[in-house]
Amino acid sequence: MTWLLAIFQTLLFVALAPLLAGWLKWCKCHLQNRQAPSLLQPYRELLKLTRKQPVVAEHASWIFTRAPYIIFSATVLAASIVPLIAVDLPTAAIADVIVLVGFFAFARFFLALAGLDIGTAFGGMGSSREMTISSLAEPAMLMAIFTLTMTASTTNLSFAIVHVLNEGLVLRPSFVFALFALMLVAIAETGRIPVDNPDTHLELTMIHEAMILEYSGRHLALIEWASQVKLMLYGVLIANIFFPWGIAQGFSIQALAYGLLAIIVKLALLAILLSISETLLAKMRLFRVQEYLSFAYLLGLLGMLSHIILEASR
Amino acid sequence: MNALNWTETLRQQLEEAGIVVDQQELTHSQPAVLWEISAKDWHPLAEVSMLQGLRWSAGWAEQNGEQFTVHALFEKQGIFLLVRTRIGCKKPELPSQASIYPAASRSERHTQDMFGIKFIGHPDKRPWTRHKAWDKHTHPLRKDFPAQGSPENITPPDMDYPFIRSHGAGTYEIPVGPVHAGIIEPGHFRFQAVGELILNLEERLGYVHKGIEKIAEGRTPQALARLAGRVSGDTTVSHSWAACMAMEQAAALSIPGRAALIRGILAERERVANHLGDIGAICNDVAFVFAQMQFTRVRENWLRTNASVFGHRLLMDCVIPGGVKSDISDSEGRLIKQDIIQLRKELTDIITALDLNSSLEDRVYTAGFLPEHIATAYGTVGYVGRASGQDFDVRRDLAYPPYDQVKFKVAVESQGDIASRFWIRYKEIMAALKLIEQFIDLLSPGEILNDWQVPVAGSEGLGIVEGWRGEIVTFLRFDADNKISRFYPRDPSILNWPVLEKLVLNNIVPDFPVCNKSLNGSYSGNDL
Amino acid sequence: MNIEQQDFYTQAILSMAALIGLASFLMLGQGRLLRLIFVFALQGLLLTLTAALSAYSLDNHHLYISAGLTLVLKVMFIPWMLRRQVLAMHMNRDVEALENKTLVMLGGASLMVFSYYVLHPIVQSSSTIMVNALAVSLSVVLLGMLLMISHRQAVAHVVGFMSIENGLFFAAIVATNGMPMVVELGIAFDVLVAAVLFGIFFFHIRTSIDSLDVDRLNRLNEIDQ
Amino acid sequence: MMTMILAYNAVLLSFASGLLALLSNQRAMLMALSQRYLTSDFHYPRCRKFLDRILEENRHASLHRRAVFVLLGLSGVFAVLAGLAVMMGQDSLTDQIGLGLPWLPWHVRFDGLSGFFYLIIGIGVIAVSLYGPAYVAFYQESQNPFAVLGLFTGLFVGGMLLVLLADDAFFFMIAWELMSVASYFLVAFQHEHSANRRAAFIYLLMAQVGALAIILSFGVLASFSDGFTFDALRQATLSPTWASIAFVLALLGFGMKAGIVPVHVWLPEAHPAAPSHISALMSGVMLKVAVYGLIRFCFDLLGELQWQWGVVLLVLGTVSAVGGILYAMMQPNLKRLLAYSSIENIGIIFMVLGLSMIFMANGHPQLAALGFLAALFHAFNHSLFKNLLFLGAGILQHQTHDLNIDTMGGLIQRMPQTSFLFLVGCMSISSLPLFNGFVSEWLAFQTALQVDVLDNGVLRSLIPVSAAALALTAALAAACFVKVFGMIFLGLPRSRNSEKAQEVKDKSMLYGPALLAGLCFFFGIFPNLIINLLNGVAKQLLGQSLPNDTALSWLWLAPVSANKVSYSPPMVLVGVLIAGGISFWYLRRNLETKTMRRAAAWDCGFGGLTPRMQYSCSAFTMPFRRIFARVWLIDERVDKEMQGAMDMEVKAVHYHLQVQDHSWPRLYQPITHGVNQLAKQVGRIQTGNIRVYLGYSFVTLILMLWVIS
Repeated sequence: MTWLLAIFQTLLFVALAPLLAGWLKWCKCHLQNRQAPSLLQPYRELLKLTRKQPVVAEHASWIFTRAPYIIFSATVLAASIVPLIAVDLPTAAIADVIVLVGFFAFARFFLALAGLDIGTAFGGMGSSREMTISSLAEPAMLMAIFTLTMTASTTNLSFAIVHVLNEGLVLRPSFVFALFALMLVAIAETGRIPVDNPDTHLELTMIHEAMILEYSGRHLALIEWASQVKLMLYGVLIANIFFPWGIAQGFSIQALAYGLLAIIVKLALLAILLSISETLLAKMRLFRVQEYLSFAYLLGLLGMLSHIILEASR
Repeated sequence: MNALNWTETLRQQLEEAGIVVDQQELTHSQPAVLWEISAKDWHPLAEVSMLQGLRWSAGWAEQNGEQFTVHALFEKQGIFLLVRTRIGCKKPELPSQASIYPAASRSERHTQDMFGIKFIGHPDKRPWTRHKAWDKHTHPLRKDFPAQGSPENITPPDMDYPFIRSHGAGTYEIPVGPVHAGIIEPGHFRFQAVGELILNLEERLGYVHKGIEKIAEGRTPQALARLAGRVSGDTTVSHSWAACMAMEQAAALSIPGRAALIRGILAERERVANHLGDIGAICNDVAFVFAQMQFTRVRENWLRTNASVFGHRLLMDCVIPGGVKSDISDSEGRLIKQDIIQLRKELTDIITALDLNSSLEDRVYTAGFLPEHIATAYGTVGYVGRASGQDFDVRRDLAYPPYDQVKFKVAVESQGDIASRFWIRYKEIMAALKLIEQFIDLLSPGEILNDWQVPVAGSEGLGIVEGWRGEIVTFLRFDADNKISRFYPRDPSILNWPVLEKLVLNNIVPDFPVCNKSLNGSYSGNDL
Repeated sequence: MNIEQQDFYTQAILSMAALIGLASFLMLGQGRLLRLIFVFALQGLLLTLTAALSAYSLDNHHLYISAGLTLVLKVMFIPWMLRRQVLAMHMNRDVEALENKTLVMLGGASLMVFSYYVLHPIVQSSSTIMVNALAVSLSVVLLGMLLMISHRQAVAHVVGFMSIENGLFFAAIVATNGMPMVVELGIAFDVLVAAVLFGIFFFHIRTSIDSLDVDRLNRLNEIDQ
Repeated sequence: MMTMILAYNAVLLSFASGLLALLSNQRAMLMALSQRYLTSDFHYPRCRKFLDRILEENRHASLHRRAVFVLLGLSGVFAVLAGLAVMMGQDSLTDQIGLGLPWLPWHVRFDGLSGFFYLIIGIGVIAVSLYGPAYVAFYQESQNPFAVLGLFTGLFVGGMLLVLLADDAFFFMIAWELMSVASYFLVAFQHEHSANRRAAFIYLLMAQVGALAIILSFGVLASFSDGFTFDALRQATLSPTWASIAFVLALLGFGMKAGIVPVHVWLPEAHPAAPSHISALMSGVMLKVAVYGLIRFCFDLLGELQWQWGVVLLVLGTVSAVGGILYAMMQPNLKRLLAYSSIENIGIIFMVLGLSMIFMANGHPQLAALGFLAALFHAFNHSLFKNLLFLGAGILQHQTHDLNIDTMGGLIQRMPQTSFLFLVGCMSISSLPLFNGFVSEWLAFQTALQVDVLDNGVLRSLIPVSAAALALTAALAAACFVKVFGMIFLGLPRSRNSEKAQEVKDKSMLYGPALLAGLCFFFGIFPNLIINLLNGVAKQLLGQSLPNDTALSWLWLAPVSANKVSYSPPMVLVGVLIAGGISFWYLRRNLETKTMRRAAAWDCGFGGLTPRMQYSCSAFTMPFRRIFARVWLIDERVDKEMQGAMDMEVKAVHYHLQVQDHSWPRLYQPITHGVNQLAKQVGRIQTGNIRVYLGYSFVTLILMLWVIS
């Protein structure tokens, strides 16, 4: 029963991701005085792509054609271990938060290889930038996560969330820092403004898009979907770790419905925040990203220090 | 130095160097001094002019029967000097000026491709406009080439074009274009880079070669004005103004004062619209969507006023030989002025918001730096030149009507980066708004169009106006029967494109789009 | 002594302390003057909130007055004045080139750690909140000094100076439940006078050496002449 | 005792393989021998025939090579068996060999720790001996005689095995020197290149300096005990200062061998100079022997651990890990890159050992066991994937005649099997989930995260920082190996050689890498097998092991406790297969769009792509070069030839980039300089005048007399 529920939660996660992307676009459009497409537009686009015949570059190897499936399944698996509407599901025990970072690294590894596979300048450019940014983001992210895991003394997300829930409302300075750090990292990792511009058409400035420039049809659909899931993953991480209230702790229908409602509201609010910042900020220069990420790292470090010194002093 | 003095000094120096100058009389109110020299002196002339600090502004050729006439236009302190020489049609050869003036390089390559005139001593042997659309021994601008051309089905890709190579481990090339991801004109950029660092950039333009010079031959003045308006779509007013100015000179025709004022209003409105769009586009290239949307919005409002007052959003075909096509009523004048007040208010708000946003500043400051000496060397004009300390503006320095009736300030900056090209556009918008108001105030009742007079065969005209991108030079010559025999429009982009190769150096690859946008050369105007 | 066992007031004050420290870091990382001033105002607002919270929780009414004073002075008046001056002297587009921002920031982080270790011995003799407040305020003071060292613009120096004062003020609110009214008024007055004096100085420096870059003041050195 | 015999057999077989190698090119002699002894009264015609076939002119060489490697492989098999046996048995066996000085027999001890490293060596040797016969066939006999290579390979392997068996300081040092000297000859094998000779010289020098430090550390220990057997040394009670001195000396000696920054400089020079299968053994296995030495010395012999040592190890390890991978990233030469990445991995092992030491010294033996386990597991994993990658590099070198990554490209089309095996190695070393590298790194993170139990504030803030550095290392490693795989195998070929490259003809060359790749994956999915073995080792050495509850079943990995952390690789594999399978099946069910259409890659409409238009090695790493600029000594120049008016037009661009290791000018050159200065000073004494020398002797004599009196 709990396994069924876990699978259901994963499917729900994957199914809701395009909706979040649609909502984000809707918010951005409205903030920029533009007409917004329907909330369901991302679904339509995915559907359209899956129906098209993929076109593959002549000398692309199996890496290129298999990478989308690998990326997608790694991302789905990552989604399966993050508590969305309920904690204590069996899938959460498969892997902890460090493995979660590992899944992202796995997907990124193949995405970067796929970018290099075609042998164009753009693909290589995208791969190089992506690997640079991610290798700086990873320490910052782990620093933020360590703060959490040390507080809860577990790296298992489900248990950590339960720990925060049981504690009740505690204002922790370390969480404030970790929250900011994780937000900065999330923006960098999901390729949003000011680190990357998901809507750009300028090949020379792209990061994520440059790697997938050659993809089409179902391959593109999988990658797009995976990146939507990834965006949602970070959203859920931030929402459920720092504001876990509302998540279902039992498996009654009522609690689950309540949990679903809670996460939708939280994600909607986060998306609004993100769309505001995307509207107000210009993309930064490529070689400012290390400053940005080292600031995130610094915040994570401060969070860690304030946890060690302020909160658990012996 | 007195304005006329330098031509005299130059002439003396040339005579000392043994160059015989044949000063010719100009046709009606031509804005330049006209000299003719012999072909062998073509290169020494450039040497002396360079020493005198003259700016090379334009170069073109024409075929008169069995002879080619080659022209070069120089400028200093607002005085233009047109030098010409004649060479025979058999084995046409001329010493190159491109070995003295960097700016002349592409123009001479263009002339070489189009006329088959060989420039001796040119540092660059490669073709420029030709690509592979016609073969090496065909020269489209010679009179024996049919005007309809000989179009092939598909022009093969120019794979063997010898781009400059970078040597050394780890360097690679980025080919960008001619098809770009956004909806912009075609052009190829070849980067030599190491990772993100740009080592060198080379432009390969000519993809929008439309044969404008050829299809102009045999047109009537009205048809030519229409054609000139399509040299570069965003500069339609200024190009047709320059063409009309040249034709009016050839025909010794003057236009009514009201028409001149309206032309001024049109040109300034064009300037404002384009600058608004450019500022928005720069913001878009750094993913600053808020500002882009705002600028797009105010530009749209501006264009709608264009449509309601002049009947065309982009003001095409409003300038016609002898005057202008549509008049401005008093109520429309008031509407325009109200519009300006509204725009000014909105712009102030948006600009304050921009000013406070350091994320935008961060992208544009110090990026895409064009040093003043390079801008001088290439004779860069317009906002690109003025952002790098080139204090030149045809409207002020040549003061053609209606600019002779008003006082205005030309903004100049010396910073030379994207930011200063950004802010100079903003300042030019503000100055243009003021000019429009002044022109409307100056409007007095009267005619807007004078009747066309057929010019004598062989009469020529030189129109020089300040388009929104900078100085536009148009040369034309009439045949018998009111027909055009040669039309050469020199878009400011021709002078500005080469400096893009310089200003991107030491920048990183992802900053190129915004560097390019801050320069915003016209592909169509360059390729002709 | 874990944080879960503290009352809500303590938690709130600690979180405020964290945010105020964060604001100091943000200031340290800012190259643009207008942003700097904005973050400074933000820090003032946080201080106001802290004072009000303190006043409410401890039922200490005169702290309301200092909250109000802070609000008026540090959130509104001084930022407004500085901003006006920056705009008036067209310094808003100056690019303040920090030598190595990342290094400065990491230096800031180590200062913060340093201040904790300096104050750690007091933990045995006093309450957590006291130690933390003191530690944060000390690091705010140190960061303010680092801000003055690392920035070249005179305006940044003023902001740095003011943020040092913010650090002291925070310590005063939290550690001593507010200083006597007279002292507080005196300090507020001092700050006001300082701000005005700086404002006048700017114009003098500006008119005499045509820049507010303090590195340019080196030229006034006699030895160089 | 059975185990002991297995262990001895492994050593003996390796020596035998070395000796057999000596017989290469001695066909004539063998013929003569067989003629003399076997002609007259030899009754077994089949045997006779067999011998004849062996000695046939054109087959003898290859058969002989095979025989040498078969012996070596058998040695490996015995090593694996012995290692497994002793670890299963969970006890330590001791023995004495009557070799060496008569009153000083060699003491032998074979326990879990030695057994584990036996396992590492065994697997490495098996893989190499599968790979070797085809590989060495490429060498020209006249220039690089096989006899030399085979002899020293045998001695080298034997030496390493003996180091593990040694139970007294003398024996240990003899075995250690055997290992070092044999490997010196292997490094110098391709001596026709002066760079290789130089590398070998530096290697020998450093090995000797290191050995000296080790001897000194044993000396310190021995001076507090009676005798040089390890048993005696264990009993020594040292004052903390002397213990620290011994520790520092041992760290210097073993660290030098292991390639810790900043004394790593010989490593990236020496490892690539040797033939690839030897590089694999040196990088994959020999470095582990150095780690073994350090563990043996610190955890076993020194007794009481001090937490400050742990901090030293932690800091050195962190610096080595981050520095190693950053240097690796900048190398255009594949084997140098791999050698630098070994420094990184050794750094990680040292880091975790440091953590273990800190926990041990602070009275948390269970956490110490966790760290110990993570370190050993990582050593094991590194030996697998580094061997794999070096063997792959050897294949690439032969097929493309080059090791420069910048001249390769597109090899996945022409060398599909090699590329797949290499990909497994890259994924493993980048510590991606499902592969073994990830498990050990995960364990390392788990160890670091237990820092909350410590009291010391400095440690509590230091350890998370180094954990973040570990994360940085892992991410940089991923970037580095994306570059490696992408540049070598993907895209378009960048040179004629890589355009013409073919898959290896002799498939036996792929067996070794295939075995290693299989193990990488297998232990990535079932790490518990190794962890259970290691648990025994930890128990033997630290007296503590992980709680052996259900959390350590084959399915789950929950080293701390089940409700704190867990990782289940088999479930992850199942999950990935399900998710990938469903999407694969679902998206390809439409017959019309099932097939893909091939078309030219997008070239912006210009007309065609050339290999020059793809990213290169130094282009890929350029952002890193700019961000971490201070880590290297970068000499970057752009020269432009100008032409045309006012020299404004560019004619050609020349780009020059040299990235150098800081330790050369900062550490080695001053030392060289100092030595030269000293030599000059000494030279001044050497006046050449006979009376001056007499004077020296006289003064010495007087002094001696004075001292004696």
